[in-house]
Amino acid sequence: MIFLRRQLPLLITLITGLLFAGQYYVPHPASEQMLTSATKWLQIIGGFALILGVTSLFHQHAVKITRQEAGWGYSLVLYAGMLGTIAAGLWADGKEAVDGAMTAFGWVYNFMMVPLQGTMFAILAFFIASAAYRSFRARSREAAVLLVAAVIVMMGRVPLGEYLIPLSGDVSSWILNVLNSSVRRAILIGVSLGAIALSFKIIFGVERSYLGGGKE
Amino acid sequence: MTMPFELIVGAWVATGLTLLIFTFLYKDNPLFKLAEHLYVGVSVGYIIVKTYDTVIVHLVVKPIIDNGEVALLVPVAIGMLMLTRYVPKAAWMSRYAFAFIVGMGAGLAIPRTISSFILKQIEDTVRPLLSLAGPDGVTFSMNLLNPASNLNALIILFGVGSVLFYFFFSIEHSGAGKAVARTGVIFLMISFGAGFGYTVMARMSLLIGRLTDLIEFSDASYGRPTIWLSVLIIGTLIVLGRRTKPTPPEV
Amino acid sequence: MMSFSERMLKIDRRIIFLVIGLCTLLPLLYPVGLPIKISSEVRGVYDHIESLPEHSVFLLSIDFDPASKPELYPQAIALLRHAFKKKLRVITMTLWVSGTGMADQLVTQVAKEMGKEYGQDYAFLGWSPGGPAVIINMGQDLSSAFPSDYSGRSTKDLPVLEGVRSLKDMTYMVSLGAGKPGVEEWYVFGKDKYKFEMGGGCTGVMAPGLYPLLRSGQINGLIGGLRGAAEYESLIGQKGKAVAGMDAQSATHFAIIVLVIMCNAFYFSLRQQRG
Amino acid sequence: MKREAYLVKRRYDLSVCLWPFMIVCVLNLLPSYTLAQTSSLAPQEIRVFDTPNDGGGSLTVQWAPAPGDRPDTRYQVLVGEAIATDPATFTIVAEFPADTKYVKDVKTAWWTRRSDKTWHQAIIKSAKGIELKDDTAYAVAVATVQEDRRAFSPLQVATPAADWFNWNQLNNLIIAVSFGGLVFYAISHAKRNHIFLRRIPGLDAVDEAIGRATELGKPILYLTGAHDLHDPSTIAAAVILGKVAKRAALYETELIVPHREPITMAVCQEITKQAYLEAGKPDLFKEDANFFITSDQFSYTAAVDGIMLRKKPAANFFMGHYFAESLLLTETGASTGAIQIAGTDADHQLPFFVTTCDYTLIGEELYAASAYLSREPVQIGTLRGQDIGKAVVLSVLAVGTVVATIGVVTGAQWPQIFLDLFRDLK
Repeated sequence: MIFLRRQLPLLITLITGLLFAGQYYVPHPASEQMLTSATKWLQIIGGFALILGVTSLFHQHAVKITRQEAGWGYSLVLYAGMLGTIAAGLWADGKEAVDGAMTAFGWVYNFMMVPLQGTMFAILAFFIASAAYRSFRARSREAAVLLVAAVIVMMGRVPLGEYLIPLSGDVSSWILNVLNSSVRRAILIGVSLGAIALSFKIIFGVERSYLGGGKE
Repeated sequence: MTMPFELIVGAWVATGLTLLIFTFLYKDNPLFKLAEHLYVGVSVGYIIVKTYDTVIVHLVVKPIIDNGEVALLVPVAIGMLMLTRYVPKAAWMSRYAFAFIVGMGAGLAIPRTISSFILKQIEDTVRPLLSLAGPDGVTFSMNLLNPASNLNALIILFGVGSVLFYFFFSIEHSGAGKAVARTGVIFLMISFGAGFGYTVMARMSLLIGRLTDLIEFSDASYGRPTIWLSVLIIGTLIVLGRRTKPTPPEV
Repeated sequence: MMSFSERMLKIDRRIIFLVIGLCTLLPLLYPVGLPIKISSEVRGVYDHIESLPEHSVFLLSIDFDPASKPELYPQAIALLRHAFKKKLRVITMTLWVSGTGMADQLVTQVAKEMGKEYGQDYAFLGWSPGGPAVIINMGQDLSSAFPSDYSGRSTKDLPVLEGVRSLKDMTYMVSLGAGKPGVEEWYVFGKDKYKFEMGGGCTGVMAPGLYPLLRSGQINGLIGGLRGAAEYESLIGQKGKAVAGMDAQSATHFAIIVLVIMCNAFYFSLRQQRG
Repeated sequence: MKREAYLVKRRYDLSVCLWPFMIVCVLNLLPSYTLAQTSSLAPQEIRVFDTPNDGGGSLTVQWAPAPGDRPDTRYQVLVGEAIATDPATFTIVAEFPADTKYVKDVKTAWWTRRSDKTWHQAIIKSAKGIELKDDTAYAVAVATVQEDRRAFSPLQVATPAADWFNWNQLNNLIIAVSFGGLVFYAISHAKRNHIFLRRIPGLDAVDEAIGRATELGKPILYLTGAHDLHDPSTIAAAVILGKVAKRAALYETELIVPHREPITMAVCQEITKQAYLEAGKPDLFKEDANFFITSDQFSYTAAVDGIMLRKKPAANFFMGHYFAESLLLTETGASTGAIQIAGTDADHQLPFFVTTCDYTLIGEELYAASAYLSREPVQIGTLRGQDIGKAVVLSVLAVGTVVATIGVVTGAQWPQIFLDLFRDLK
């Protein structure tokens, strides 16, 4: 039983990990065929993973409603929204538009989901402005450097800035292309080393938190 | 020209929801929570429908029925194993699915990360610090505006080097190391500043997008939903504010 | 008793919200139309599409959802108009599930405007789950990743996909990404192995992080945010929502710059008062 | 061999437009070899072989450059069945100006290159009229076309085949294996020895913030980020929570930890309990200090913002991975006047944390802080392994730049031998 519950999953990770890392170096059609099938599988499994995430939400709010916890009315709204959308979607065969004509599903998408999601993010515009006002103070040398760079890029990225101070466009493009590039590159290299180290630890079973359920 | 009925209703609904979310700027309130839960519900519903249609119908059922690709039942089985997470006694079976996905993800990532993010980045950073200008003339080009000039190559080398050094943890930053690490911090701050400046642009564009829609929906052909609904929502907020007076004041 | 500077520094942020709201709204209602300078990053994508012969295969991956619509939608419209004008074979798809409906609408709308025929001149493959897995699978065998297009037609029967068996047959590819999966994934899991030429478009948040890839030539151009879209619109000579938004963008940026200067002025005066 | 020895002295990255001229010069300088051939138009020294390092279905043909390689002359590559003898009946699979298609145009490593960079090279694949099948022999010829005259090279027969290893990617494999080995070595070393880790300045700020909260008698708010426990940033956040909880227990300050993920919540509950136990104040531990809100981004953000406004914590900790909600959280936190300390590996959100928080652990500093606190050999060893990896990258950058510069100044070819080792070649 312990083998089935603990060793076998680790063995699966080890084998698939080594197999697909090695596949990269093997151009033979047999190896390519394996990659084709496996990525197709991964696509299908990815669909189930999405369902997994979604059902947990389903579950949470069901609990809230049955226990009538604080704000359970909102959970009802959530359920109504979800079930309504699913019904409209199945009715329309999962299509937002058929031959250019909007379906009910497309209506829900266009007039509910699009504005809701878009506005959620648009709120950030206000917050970033107040963040700039509150915290862009030259408290230290580092803060001053950050502030100056931000102001230059803000100037250089809009027509008015380039119109008033023509140099700002060039300077901001230099900051982005050279200074910013070098930093992002260093971060990228560092992060990639970290990601590779983690992948190795996962393949060889040193890191196994993904299996869930603690250490057993 | 008359508007189709569903478009007019759509405009009213879209405007109403947009304004409800914007009430969050005033403060967290029931109207915002309503819109927000509706948003989560609708998007979850949307994802379920799309996943069902794409995965079950088009990637699994159709190929099996039309071409007899029975092998596709294997990933379906693996996917089903994942769902055992909700059955405490069988939850361990979901490990097989995760082992497969995580193992494959890790395997696919290693060589590709090395090639794209390590070798490619090193390759581009390692540039000769002198260039050939004429048939035999070796020069050092100082043009800052040309991203490929020698001076910029040198600056990039310094930037990459000092930031990488800043992220060394197993040696003390002292002496010359301290100076290098501080240079790294300055480089980091410039990059964060640039990021902030660029992001200001991004977030502002989002707002511009939403306001463009609101302006469009304030048109008479839709029945001016923007104006009517704004009035309605502000009214509701005031009523709600009166009713729940003893809340702590906002800053 | 708080000093003036102190009070100004602790100003209710809702006043700032109001200023920003007005700075966005007013230029949208009363546009000015300032000229837009073209950057080399955006020109990279434009020039490459310009250099492609007719009937080259152009893949546009619309990897964003409605949240980033204001920034990336104008980019997608400008790119599609350009590609259709150059008579390229346009193949579109998305890796973001909640962007599917928007992508379909977008492609249909631009194709209709340019008088293009579905299946003959362009196709929309729809969405498929798995992110990187989709990219690799497309690189191996396109019809395996997308057995049918968005409307359910078999991809093998689409004339526009004739001779296109995998990503290797793409002449040019642009990913308009708002996050993950996006431009980086298309490089790592796509171009790295299947070697098509590739450009990128992204939101302003992502853009600074993609500059290393731009410098090393891993992507040959980068359209960053609304500004990038505005540049592209001016390049193809069809000004749209992005150019219109640039005035508002200018106004808000200046509002913020003024705010930053003010806040520093108050901050330093406060420091001096306190010695 | 002599040709190569000579060419080694040439600069390797001259601009393309100089090449035709250069080749002519080179060939003129090598009379013993070229003069005998110039009378004949036909391509010389043609070699045909299975394209190395590929998945099959393709042949490579290479031939020596000729003095007549001018844009008005053209080359044709022809393919026919192995038994055929008359190249004039073959299928033309490629035709191009004589001053194009060289070995150097294709990116290859020196360890897989078979002939000189100045040679012509064409890759033959299945095309209209001819299909190349693996393990079937084909005859290949190259013709020089000048006006309407065609001169054929001798026929060469070769068989396409699929290969089992791409030798161009050998450096990639070596790097992967050696870095992997290095990480495991560092981990096993860390299990046996003490490894020095520098103190992360942000950790001092943690103590200070908890102290402030105690003075003011206000609670501490701690967030663990958007990812689940599979992510290293969340693990690091959980480890640091242990330290914060212990301090909070010692000072008897209230701790609030709202979660976005049920499993992370369960684990953090255990960690908190343990911390209170270690601090000797198990009775102060409250089960509901860790609680779950919702997994949705903005609902969670709104709820946490609400907590900040109502309870006015004196210290806010944002550890782990964050997305667009970062600014909404830190801005609200700043408006309540709390000390804010962040630690994240989300580089796109770092600018906001850096500007709105009092102290930020940048990127890998978050992992380092957790390794520093937990003293777990796996974490410390990994960090050490990555440090060595970075040191190697740094040295390659330094040495590579010097070598490349020498290459430009002297025009020598040998620097490429070093530089190729760290290039992405396929």
